[in-house]
Amino acid sequence: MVKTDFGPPKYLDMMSDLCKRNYGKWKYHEVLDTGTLVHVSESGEKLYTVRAATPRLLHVDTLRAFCDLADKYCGGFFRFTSRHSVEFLIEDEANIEPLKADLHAMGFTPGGVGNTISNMLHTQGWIHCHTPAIDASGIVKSVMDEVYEYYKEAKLPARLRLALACCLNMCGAVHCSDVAIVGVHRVPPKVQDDKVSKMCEIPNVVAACPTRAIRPEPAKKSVVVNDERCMYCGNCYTMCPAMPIFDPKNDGAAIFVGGKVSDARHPAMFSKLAVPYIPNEPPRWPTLVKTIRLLIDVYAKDAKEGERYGEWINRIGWEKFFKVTGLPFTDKHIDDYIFSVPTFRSTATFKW
Amino acid sequence: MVKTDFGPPKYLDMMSDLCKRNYGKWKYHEVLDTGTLVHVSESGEKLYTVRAATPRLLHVDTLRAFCDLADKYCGGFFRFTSRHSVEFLIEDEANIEPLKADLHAMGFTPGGVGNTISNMLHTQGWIHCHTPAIDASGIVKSVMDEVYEYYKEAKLPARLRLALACCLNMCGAVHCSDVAIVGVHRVPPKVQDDKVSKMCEIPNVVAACPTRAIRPEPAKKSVVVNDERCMYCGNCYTMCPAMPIFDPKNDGAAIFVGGKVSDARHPAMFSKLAVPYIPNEPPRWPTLVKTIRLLIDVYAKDAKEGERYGEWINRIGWEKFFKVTGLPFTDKHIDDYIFSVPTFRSTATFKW
Amino acid sequence: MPETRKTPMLDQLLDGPFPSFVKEIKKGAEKNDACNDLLGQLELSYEEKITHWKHGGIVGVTGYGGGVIGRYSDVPEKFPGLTEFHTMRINQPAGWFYKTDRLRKLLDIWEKRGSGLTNFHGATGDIILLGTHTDQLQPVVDDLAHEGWDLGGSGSDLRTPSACVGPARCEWACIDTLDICDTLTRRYQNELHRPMWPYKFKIKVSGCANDGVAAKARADFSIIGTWKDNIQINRTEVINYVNAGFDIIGQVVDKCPTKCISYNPVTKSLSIDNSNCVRCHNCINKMPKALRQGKITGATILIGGHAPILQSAFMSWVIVPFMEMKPPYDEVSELLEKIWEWWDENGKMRERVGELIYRLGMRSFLKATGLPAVPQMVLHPRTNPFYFWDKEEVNQ
Amino acid sequence: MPETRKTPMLDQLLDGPFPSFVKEIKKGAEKNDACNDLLGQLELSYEEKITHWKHGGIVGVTGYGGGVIGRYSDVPEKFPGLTEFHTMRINQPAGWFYKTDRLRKLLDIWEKRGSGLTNFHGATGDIILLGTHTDQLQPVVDDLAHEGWDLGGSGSDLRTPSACVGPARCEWACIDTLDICDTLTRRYQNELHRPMWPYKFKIKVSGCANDGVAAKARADFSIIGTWKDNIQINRTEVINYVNAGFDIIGQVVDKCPTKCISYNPVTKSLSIDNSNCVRCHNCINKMPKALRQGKITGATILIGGHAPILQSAFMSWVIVPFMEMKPPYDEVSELLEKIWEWWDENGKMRERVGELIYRLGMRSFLKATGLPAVPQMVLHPRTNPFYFWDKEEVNQ
Repeated sequence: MVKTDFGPPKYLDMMSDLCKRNYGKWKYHEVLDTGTLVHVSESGEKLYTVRAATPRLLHVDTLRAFCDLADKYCGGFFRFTSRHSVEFLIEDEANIEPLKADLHAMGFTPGGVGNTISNMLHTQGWIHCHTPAIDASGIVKSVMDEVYEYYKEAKLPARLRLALACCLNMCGAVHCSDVAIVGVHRVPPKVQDDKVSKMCEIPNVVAACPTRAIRPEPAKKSVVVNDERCMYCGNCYTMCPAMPIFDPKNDGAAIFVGGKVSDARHPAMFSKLAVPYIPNEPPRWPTLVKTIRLLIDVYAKDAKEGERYGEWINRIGWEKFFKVTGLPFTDKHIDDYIFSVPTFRSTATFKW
Repeated sequence: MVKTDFGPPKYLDMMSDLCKRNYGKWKYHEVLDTGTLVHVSESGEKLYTVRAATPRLLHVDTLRAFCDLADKYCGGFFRFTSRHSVEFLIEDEANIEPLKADLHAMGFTPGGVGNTISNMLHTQGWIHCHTPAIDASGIVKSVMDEVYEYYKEAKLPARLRLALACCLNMCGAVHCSDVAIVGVHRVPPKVQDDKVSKMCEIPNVVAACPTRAIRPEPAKKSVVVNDERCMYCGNCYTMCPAMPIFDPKNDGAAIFVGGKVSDARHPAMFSKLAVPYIPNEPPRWPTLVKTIRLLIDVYAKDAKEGERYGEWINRIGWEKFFKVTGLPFTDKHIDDYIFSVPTFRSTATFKW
Repeated sequence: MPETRKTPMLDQLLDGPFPSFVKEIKKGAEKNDACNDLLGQLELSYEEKITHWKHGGIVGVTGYGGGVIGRYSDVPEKFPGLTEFHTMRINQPAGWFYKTDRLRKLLDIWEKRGSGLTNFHGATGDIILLGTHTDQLQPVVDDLAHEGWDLGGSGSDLRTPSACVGPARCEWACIDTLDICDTLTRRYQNELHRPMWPYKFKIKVSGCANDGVAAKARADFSIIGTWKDNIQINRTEVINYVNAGFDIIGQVVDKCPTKCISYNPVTKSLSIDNSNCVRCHNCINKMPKALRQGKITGATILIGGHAPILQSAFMSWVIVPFMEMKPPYDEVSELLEKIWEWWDENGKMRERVGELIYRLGMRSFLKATGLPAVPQMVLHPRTNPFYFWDKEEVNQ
Repeated sequence: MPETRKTPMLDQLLDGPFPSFVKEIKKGAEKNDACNDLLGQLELSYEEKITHWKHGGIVGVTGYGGGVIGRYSDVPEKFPGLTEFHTMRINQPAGWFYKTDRLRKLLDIWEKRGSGLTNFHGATGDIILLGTHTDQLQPVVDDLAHEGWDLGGSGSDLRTPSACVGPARCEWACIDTLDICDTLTRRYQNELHRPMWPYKFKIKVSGCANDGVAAKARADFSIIGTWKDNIQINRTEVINYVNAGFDIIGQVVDKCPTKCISYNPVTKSLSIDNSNCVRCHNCINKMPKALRQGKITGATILIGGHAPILQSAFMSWVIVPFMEMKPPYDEVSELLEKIWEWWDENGKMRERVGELIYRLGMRSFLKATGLPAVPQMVLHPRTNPFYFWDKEEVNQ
């Protein structure tokens, strides 16, 4: 008989005695450097955290190497963050530097704590996904290499969260990140009439289109797409494999900026469109990487201490944002979807 | 041959020489009292304005009496404001007080200038409209009598604009007023099947419904209303007289607050629902009047110098607004129309 | 003359300090049966809490498609004077300025041929003449035409444009609101008088960001005065305000939405970072003697405003951040005519131009009008990734 | 063992300071054909700028409806190792804590029966095992079960809940995020493992307003820790911050969204008007030694968050301003179950709960759940007058 539904390992079984002893009794913390935190308990005990970004895609051997480090320095315990970083929880302060040296030697240099770029949230891309418009890991690697100094050194006005989603399904908090990359299509799906009748439920396909661009074509037992109304979301493809929407000549990346999930100071914000399209340029996506670099450099230079990306833009105004970044503002930037009207500027007050 | 399309009288022909001389040359103005302004020209010339609210509905004899006053004190010139107030434009300072005395004697006491309630914008109501849910003039009279002190004396933190629309068509800037009254229905229209086929274009009636609550009933050559989906906007009645929506037992007034049209300090704002329903209580609408009084008194007491109604609420928060006014918050206050989602509170930061 | 109607409920509205509309109707009732019946019907509405005006009934006059609105009592047997009680809209002079001799002519005509009751003014800005018989409509129009008064708009046409008091009596008018209003009104008499569009179209002109005529809230096409250069500071007057006890920090500095104004208490001087000023007008409103707008003036053009019916209220949004406003205002006209053509071609019945833009997207509107997309059009760029590409924009 | 794939493009991603995913795959390729083929197929995608994973193909294991996701190459003739390359989702321990001996067991199993490639972790929070054959799915599940690892969710079911690090290592956890996450995960194993709803449903638990697990943005049901009483001030530590040169005015006082915090430079003391505090957490974030949250803690519950597909991204909105969070968290469960029942009954296929509320209105949602309407649910009340009345609310 198969054992099912027993649930995950109990978190307490995965935690050091120090964590359990001080569970719920932490008093404050301090950032020691861009790779290290200390948490101090009511009891006076201290817990040091060393954080390092990983590429999310990890071979078991790398994970075993992490286990080795955890065994060596942390009594056999470690954890991951929600952003794919690995964290080593250290009781003995003397272990911090040796651990950091070992991590660095492994290629996992600590960083991403405090006013830095932390690890870049991302999706599967061409490695494992059936709907991506762009790769994920390759772009993340290229971007993180380029902005690595901001990961290592606390040179930013505030923390900066990067994210990437390889298609509009947007797995991950891409829609609420400081700077986010999203894979986009630019041409309607190609309907494979012969396959639609076999593979797809036509009413579901029709209903899947948020702009009502798809109607049944009973003669062919297929569907027809109104190209004028299609905005390439790919939701029909999700419902029907016989409507592929990929187009290597036209797929690419868009950049959204100014989102955040924290409610600190200002409530959480959605990211907004900065760049509608940059072509796919594997293996190093130079145009995309250059644009991300520009977006971060301008912010690093212009924002005030403590200002998140979106807070900076809100202060200077979007009209200044396009001016200081030099990015073109286009009709694509103006919302024309369901909740568009409240985003229009219904006031004569703005900056030149 | 009928003369057509010659247009309105030329405004310059309706203006005193002083106005024309100083046209475009005004330098600054000052509020002298709640009924009087002075405008000073680059040339040094001064123009005094005495303003008085009217009930908008005016008999020609009253207008002639205004003409008499204009002849006597203003060289034969006067004007109206966009809020149905009459304004006398005086060159000779000595004429101000006699004119004010004459106006007062006529029953048109000057007021409404500066941090006051100016005249209340409103619609026709039962006097002349075929779609009202409430009267207009009677409510305006009752409200203005009640809050008259705020019209006469500058006791408010900022100017306060009242408005009334007798149905959801909302003639007038009711949707952008500090405190606004709107006539509302609460039950679906009654379809008069025998008349629909004669009086109405069924496809237009069906298309007129913003919530798709109306469908054709071909058997009766009429239409049928899905009561669950009807939100009583009355747009179908506008298209089809055979679908009256009046219901004396259920029609009444809603109150919206916090709107403004000026962009000063904060951009113009829409008014928001404060009270979903108050019954029709002619001839003096005591509940409605009492509620308006409460809404104004609380603002007068709590807002800071210079704060418009909506600015005050934005500072204290809507959760505090309902607390300090004691008005109940209900499911009606939560938007469920097209642009609802952006009005939801997507943050854990709010006041208790 | 029938006996004066008994109106115990309405009579309660004769009391109180605010001028009474009942008194106005009673003035009419002394010499006009229809006014007397209006009192009676209104009293009945007060008793029954329902309107007694019938829906529908089209009336008209020679040469016009709109401007007069049919109105009929639903209880004509009780109030025969209201069997026909039509409304007429008369185009007001820009800024609602009146010379008494000209106005008296209008009043005389209306007393002779109508109820003598009016609205000064209707929501759109017209003079409203309330209540006359069908057979009097043409004579009223003819008599008024003789005195230089023309009809306003109604139905699916251009409604009578209106404007704030403007340069005639306001130092804040960045544009000649009255001339613009008057010019456009005269230029588009045909559009004003002959309904031929999907729905109504309103134009309003305000001289500054205070938007005295509620152009953003109440007009499909909103013209708002503004300036491009620096706010002018009169340093002496600043000192005068401060010395007089004005709370310059609380009312000006702290209220500046972009924090671009600062005050030096030592020198008692204000300074403004104009590059970050959004011209909200608060500081100028608070210190009109000390601060004046810039000298390079023009207008911001916004589109789409209307009341909640049907798709929620829209406030007009920016389509041209800055337009020079010099007579004969051809640039405005070119834009208006492009907009009308696109709307006329694409709009559904009773679809306001803002609703059409919502349905088809600003992209479609910009293409039709040739206006460039600029960041001033939005509060922020879209948050969704659902945008369109033209065939010409993508690789085939 | 076939020859190592040539990957000139991918090899360019071996350079640079950030850890390379290509290096990870190459580690696998040394001992696993599928990893080698993955390199090849990925290189092909890099050349052709298109994915080579086929759409569809359902796989499963005994006793579960989800948790494993079929994945097939569309060029299996070139890369036979990828003919079947399925994903498995494994339920992570709350807070992503690991003990090495437990984790090594999982790694061993995956190296034996799969590609050896993983994600730590997937977007929802699960451990992702990337790539194995159909015939290995059941053995992997069986082997993992033996070591105490269970499957996560996929398809139209409850997805694996996740939580921030919480009280295990954070002084700001107002609630026991890990216990809540773990309790709900265990309680709803059936909902997690057997898809039976209109669409997916995510639960995330964050300990404070910093929302470390992006609960508002990424979960349909968002639990965020908060407090009801006053922020605790340690006056000595305030002085220490100031003496150390901390910009208390710029970073705390000026940044307070409600201006409810003030600093007296003479006494070097902070005071907070807690009745106007919205608990945004900025001051606490900036001065963790000096300021601590209140002591009466609980959670704000929000609903409806999801990514842009289909009706735009929604961020969860408040439905319960404050809920006590004591084990066994029955109040949360009662609410969850009411929500699921209503959604299950009314939701269309692939309609997230937030989209259903958008379609039917909060009124309908509140009626179904019995939650009272409170102002905390909205940023502001509606601006339109289009609201509904129940039959029982009106006069018949």
